Amino acid sequence: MRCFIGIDLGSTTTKAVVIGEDRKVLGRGITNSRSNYDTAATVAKQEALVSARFELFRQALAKSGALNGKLDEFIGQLERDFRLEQFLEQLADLEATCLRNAEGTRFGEAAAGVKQALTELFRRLRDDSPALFIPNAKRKSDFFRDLAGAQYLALGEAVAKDAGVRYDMLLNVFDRSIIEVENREYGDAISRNLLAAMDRTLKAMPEAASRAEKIRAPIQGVLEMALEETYVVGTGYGRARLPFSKEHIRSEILCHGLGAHMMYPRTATVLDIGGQDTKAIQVDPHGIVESFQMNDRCAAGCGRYLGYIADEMNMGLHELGPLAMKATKTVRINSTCTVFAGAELRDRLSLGEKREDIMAGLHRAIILRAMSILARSGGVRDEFTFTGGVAKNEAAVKSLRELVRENYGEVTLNINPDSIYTGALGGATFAWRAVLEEGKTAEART
Amino acid sequence: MSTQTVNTAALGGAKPKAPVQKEDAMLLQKEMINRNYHELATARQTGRKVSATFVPGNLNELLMCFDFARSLPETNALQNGLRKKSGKMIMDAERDGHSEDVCTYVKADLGMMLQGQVGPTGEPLPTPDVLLLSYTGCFTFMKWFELIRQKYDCETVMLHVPYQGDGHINKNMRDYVVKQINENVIPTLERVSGVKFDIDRLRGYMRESVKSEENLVNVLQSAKHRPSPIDGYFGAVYYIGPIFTAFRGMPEATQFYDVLWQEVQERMRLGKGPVTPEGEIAEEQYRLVVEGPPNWTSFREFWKMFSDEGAVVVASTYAKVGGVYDFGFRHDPEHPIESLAEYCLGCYTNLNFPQRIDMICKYLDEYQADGLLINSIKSCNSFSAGQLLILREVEKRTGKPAAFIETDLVDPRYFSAANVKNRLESYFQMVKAKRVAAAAAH
Amino acid sequence: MIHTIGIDIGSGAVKTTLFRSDGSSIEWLAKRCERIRRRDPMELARQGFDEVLEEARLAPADIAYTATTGEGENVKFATGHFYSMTTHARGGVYLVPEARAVCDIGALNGRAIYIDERGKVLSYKMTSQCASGSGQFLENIARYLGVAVEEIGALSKTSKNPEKVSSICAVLAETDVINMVSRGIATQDILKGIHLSMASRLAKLLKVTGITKGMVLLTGGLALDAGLLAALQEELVTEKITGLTARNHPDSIYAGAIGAALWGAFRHGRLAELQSRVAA
Amino acid sequence: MAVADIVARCGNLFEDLSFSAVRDWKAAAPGRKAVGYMPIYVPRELIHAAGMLPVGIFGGGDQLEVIQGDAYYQSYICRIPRSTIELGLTGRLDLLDGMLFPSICDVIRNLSGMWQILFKDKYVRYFDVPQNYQDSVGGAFYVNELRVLRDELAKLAGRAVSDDDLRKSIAVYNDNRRAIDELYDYRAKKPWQAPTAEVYLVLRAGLVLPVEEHSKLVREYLAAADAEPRARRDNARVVLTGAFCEQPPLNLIKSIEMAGCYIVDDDFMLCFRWLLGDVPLEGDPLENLSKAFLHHSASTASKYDVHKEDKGKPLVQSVKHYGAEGVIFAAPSFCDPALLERPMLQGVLKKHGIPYTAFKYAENTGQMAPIREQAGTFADSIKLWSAV
Ligand SMILES: Nc1ncnc2c1ncn2[C@@H]1O[C@H](COP(=O)(O)OP(=O)(O)O)[C@@H](O)[C@H]1O
Ligand SMILES: Nc1ncnc2c1ncn2[C@@H]1O[C@H](COP(=O)(O)OP(=O)(O)O)[C@@H](O)[C@H]1O
Ligand code: SF4
Ligand code: SF4
Ligand code: SF4
Repeated sequence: MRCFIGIDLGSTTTKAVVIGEDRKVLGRGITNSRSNYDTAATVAKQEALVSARFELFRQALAKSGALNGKLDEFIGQLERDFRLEQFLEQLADLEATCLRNAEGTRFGEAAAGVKQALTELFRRLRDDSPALFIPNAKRKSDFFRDLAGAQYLALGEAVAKDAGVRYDMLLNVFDRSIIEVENREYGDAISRNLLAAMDRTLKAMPEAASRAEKIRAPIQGVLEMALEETYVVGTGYGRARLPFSKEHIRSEILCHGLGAHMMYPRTATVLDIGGQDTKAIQVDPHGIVESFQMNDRCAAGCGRYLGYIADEMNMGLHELGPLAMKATKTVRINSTCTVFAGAELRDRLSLGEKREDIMAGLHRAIILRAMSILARSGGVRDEFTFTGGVAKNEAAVKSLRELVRENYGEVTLNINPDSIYTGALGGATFAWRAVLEEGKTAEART
Repeated sequence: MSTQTVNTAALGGAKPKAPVQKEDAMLLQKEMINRNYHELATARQTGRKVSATFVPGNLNELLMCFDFARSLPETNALQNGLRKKSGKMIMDAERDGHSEDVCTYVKADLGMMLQGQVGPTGEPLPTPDVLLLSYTGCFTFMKWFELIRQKYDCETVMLHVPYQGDGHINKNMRDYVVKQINENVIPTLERVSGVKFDIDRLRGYMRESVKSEENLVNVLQSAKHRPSPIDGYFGAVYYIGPIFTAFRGMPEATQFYDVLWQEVQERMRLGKGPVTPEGEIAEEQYRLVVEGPPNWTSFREFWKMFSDEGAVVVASTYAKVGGVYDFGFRHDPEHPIESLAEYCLGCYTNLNFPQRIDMICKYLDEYQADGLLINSIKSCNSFSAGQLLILREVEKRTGKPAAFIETDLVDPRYFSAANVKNRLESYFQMVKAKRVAAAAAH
Repeated sequence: MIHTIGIDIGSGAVKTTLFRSDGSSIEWLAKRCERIRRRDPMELARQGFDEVLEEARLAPADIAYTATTGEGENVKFATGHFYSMTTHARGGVYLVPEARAVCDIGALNGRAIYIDERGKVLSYKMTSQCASGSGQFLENIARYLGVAVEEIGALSKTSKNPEKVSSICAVLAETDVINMVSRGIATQDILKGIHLSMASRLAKLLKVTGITKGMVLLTGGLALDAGLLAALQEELVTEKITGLTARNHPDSIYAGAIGAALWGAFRHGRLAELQSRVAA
Repeated sequence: MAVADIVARCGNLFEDLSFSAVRDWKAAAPGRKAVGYMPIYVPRELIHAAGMLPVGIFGGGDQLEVIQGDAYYQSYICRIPRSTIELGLTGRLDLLDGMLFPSICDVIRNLSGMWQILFKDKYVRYFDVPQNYQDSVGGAFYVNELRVLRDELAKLAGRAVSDDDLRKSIAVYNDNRRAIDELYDYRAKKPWQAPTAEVYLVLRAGLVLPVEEHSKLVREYLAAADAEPRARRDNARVVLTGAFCEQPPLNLIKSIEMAGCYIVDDDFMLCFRWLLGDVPLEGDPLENLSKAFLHHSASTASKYDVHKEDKGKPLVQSVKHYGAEGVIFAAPSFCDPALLERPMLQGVLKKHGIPYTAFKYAENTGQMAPIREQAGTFADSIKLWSAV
């Protein structure tokens, strides 16, 4: 089938959205932006296509009625199992890479010890992996780098101690290897891992196993269907580095405006807070951008700020919002310099402020910056749509809601759980328009 | 009047290094500037005294009456910026104790002095004998010359030009400036130069000035045509060079503007667009009004971001920094001192906010522009403080889209090409999308 | 004869030293350096205090003066506090008597301190409140590039074509670096580029203090980074600040803690003097 | 009243961003009007003589959340105009019937035009002062400007302002200047008895209180402060300069003192100390105000020094007069006047062998660690080495 794809190459994350001919979203994919933008774009697209297949599975299975009542559970399980398979695949690669990197003269006599420790460490990692993917598991992130990294750090210290090698050495090997692993694509493994995941799922859901054949048939059908990449549009911070011609590139402002319009057609104002930039966009009733403002050359108060804070507090990004929600008061934070965030935090802690109250202050500070940029672009109009990674953060949303009410009165605030994909959705829509409205065909990729 | 012939091979397809295109007038003005630098470099040998003053409110005709060789530190800084020498100078000044926060023109100038006073053309610049501090619409001017005086012990004479706070020039202001010129400026210049002031000489220079002023206005207003034969910002930078600096009142300037005006008329007749360093703009896609000075360190790159998209600037406020002539002001040989005062008081930077906004709205309308672009300069509080209000007001009053970018004059650290390009692209795509939507609606 | 302890609480590490001094001679008995790594610095200060005592086989009661520096204003068991440029200056001349300037590059701030032969601070300059080009930044980038902190220096020194980082903002500079990696710029060239921009910042700070000739000692956590030292030496040459030579010292990281301990001893003497005057 | 009470009252006035004191004053009698002014100097005597209350608007401090104000200013412009706009747009300045913008720098100058656009129904004036100090040139211009201002204010107040009205007001302000001089002299003599964080608040009260009341308050504070014995610390004595426009946060002043410095002179709120000494009461009051401005007014970065030798003279004098051991340059970030002036002043201090240090702040600076470190090192180096 014909697919229209938007890829949003952000500074922190790369997102892809696949839409079908009916302009409905088929799949979404996300990965962390890494040193190799090509890879990031490819991986995000693969993820989106995989998720599109899951969507098609769902449709096919729903039609076949093979799983009446259990469809959601089944798809959920299948997806988790698939993630686990992918994770294990990458973990094995990481292990091999680490072992390779531990060789040579770097560690001299300690090399053997390091390798031994690594083998043990990876054994434990593997054993702990399935727990990451059980239903309702609290994961700190969805990205391999973060997941494996967190576990590695958590287990590494003990393993190093037991093995009598320096923990620093293990860290060193990891830092070196993760980059290599991250920059590899695992496109070929997808079908294999899907089939393996299928086995796992059927095992996990014995009642479905009895109908295994009825389930497999539609899935197989979907798997055999080709997803044709009819037209791809790239956008985002790193778009200039995408291997696309100018025709296939759109400004992220336009994409965010259009994406928000697609999600909520009555959107008038869009706020996007990403990793390194904050954008305020005013759109007209057709999704056309009327004016926009971005933060200037200083990245203060953008999403990366939260990243630094999370690092400083040794927490996952997911956990910051919930912590801030526990606040009983809001500590006033004046500097939103991303790099000094840690210092500011320590400053406040040493003054005896509570962590959650400081967190509430930090979130408010970010939103205050955004409010200024919004004011600069022409204010908040009804309806107001909040997008970008930070929209996932409930404390940021709470501050935004308050400040918007204080300054602009009641307006409808739209936040989509998939708001991080807004730019990519806009891109995909542009791709769709290019083909179906402007009659363009994809250019050969160079 | 033809443009320089172009290496045609370089025009089509991939053009790695297209030769820079220039109009005759551009070459002419470059020659003039180089000649002035040479005059400055040899002033000591030729026994001439040297003056330094600022572009807004520069009393060139008056200085000529005393035979001064004339240096303009702002122009030196911008020339050094164009030649990519300013970055180092600014760093040197900062190392000498200047703050990162302040105007980089000042620092480029002081840095140049620290490096041994070598001017943009590689010839040495002499220490001025007198600093004529025309305090016109920029507070930094005052500190700038105080700094030079502190370091080089130059004689300084202050000409304080009051601000048009309520949008008018009144008698009290005019009298004050006239009095200062008569009682402070002229006596000091006489003393330093040893030349007696002769008002008829001043009148004579002013007669020349008027001729240039007429032609400059013609040239700048030619942008009202479609397609515009000139770029009223990037191109205008070359056009305003002579008149805003050491040449106003000289026959050379008169000749330059004659040549230029004829060249522009010819372009209009042929229906041609402006010449850019990369070649002629093939098709005028967007017509813009720009507020704020340009960036000099990446001037060509900056211009290219516009010309690549077919964006032509039809009017800019920057082309009026050295004098607002298009609303009728001319130097008046009949009332020479009064008209000097009037000139200083009427400089663009001396206008208040409502006046600036009116002017921009008028340009958007008269030049049939698609929108306003503000290039906000980190250095320049005089221009920049409050520009965001200009943006809003103009949008509100004209309904045309406005965009905002931030760069600096001569500090390469503050020109982030990717950032600027990102905004410009978004802006152009936005204007286009709006246009398409508007066309569809009809 | 008295014993004093100096504790330097930084944003990256806690350093502790123990000295014995009597009128004419000074003896360094023990030292500790602990990277904070998200632990409580006050806790680490206490731990450092206990450990140096243990190493020197002394009891808390044997210590005449415990001086803090850095962010240690609130350490409860300290006798007094000195500000970090005061202590780095003193520690600097202790380590290298001919030093006439100390460059301290910590995790967040850089400082250049112009001193005389007694360690008296003549003038100083700190980086501004914007955190670009800090030690932390280098550390982040190194982690990103998969290079251990200790390896940075050696790697950077092998660079032939350093790639300068243009952004002034540390956050945007990180993206710059990511872009460089994707453009295939070699790790050593990136590191060297960062070193050069840090060095140019340091050279600027030095110049602003007014020093024109003599020895510059690097102190603080990054002092041992040979790449940074080399970059600074290069920068001094290209900037024609030829009167200055830069070096480091194996114990550079302790400069603040050393200075604190020594000033503690000085202050102790002063206080005793005052005491005796009061008594008399 | 005890020191603590006076300071607490001043603290409340300082923190009150809705200017209730001004509101109360206006409400106390029908038809009362108030006119705001920004740093540094406007002739408040004229406002007073017209029966109106002059109100100093010196930014929003660190307690004001600036949202809309940022929409009007780029990040490289100081903070005071944005917080002032915020105060205006949030309606906090609605109680002012007019606003005066003195000639201090291009930022404030441009703000005057923005105010005309944003607050169309208000009296707004950019008040230019001469940079030429000859009576016949700058003076003639200035007297005319004063006359226009007087007439406009009279119109705003709805009553004529006679020369006698003006003389009375000049007398009242002469007294206020004397009270403030006493305060500065006292603090320089006993800085431990009158810490700058308190002195600052007492001064700030003068921005919103009627001048007569403020003079009284200052003297009350002096009496109360002297009555309460306080511990004297071994601090270095410094002159703080550069903070003439945007004000530092109170915490910054406290941090400097905590780090071991006594501030014995400063240029906070120069409006109170702009004219030096009494303005004569006999003769033409406008001429007198003009002469005081031209020949006996404070030195600051916004003023032109006619002679090279004049640069820094007053600063050196202040160091001598108040017995300071060093100078701290504390300037607002992105403040062109202060920062361009700084190297020149430093040159002068260097020539006189006076130690100095410098840092920047914003009215909402939150991080004091670098400030403490720099001020502390400065104090350390004065203290540890002065006796050796
Ligand atoms: N699950 C999450 N919870 C909270 N914040 C998140 C989450 N995921 C991402 N973020 C925030 O979003 C930012 C990235 O946003 P994104 O829109 O992807 O930026 P970009 O487009 O620049 O890559 C991160 O820096 C982080 O602060
Ligand atoms: N051997 C080393 N080589 C390079 N960098 C180092 C080394 N040891 C420590 N660092 C870096 O020095 C910084 C800490 O320096 P330090 O002077 O202790 O700073 P602070 O005083 O602010 O804590 C950290 O960023 C750390 O990464
Ligand atoms: S502030 Fe602006 S007008 Fe003034 S000197 Fe600098 S660039 Fe020129
Ligand atoms: S380091 Fe901080 S203050 Fe500096 S530019 Fe970056 S985010 Fe802004
Ligand atoms: S702080 Fe400085 S730059 Fe800002 S308004 Fe005041 S004088 Fe002008």
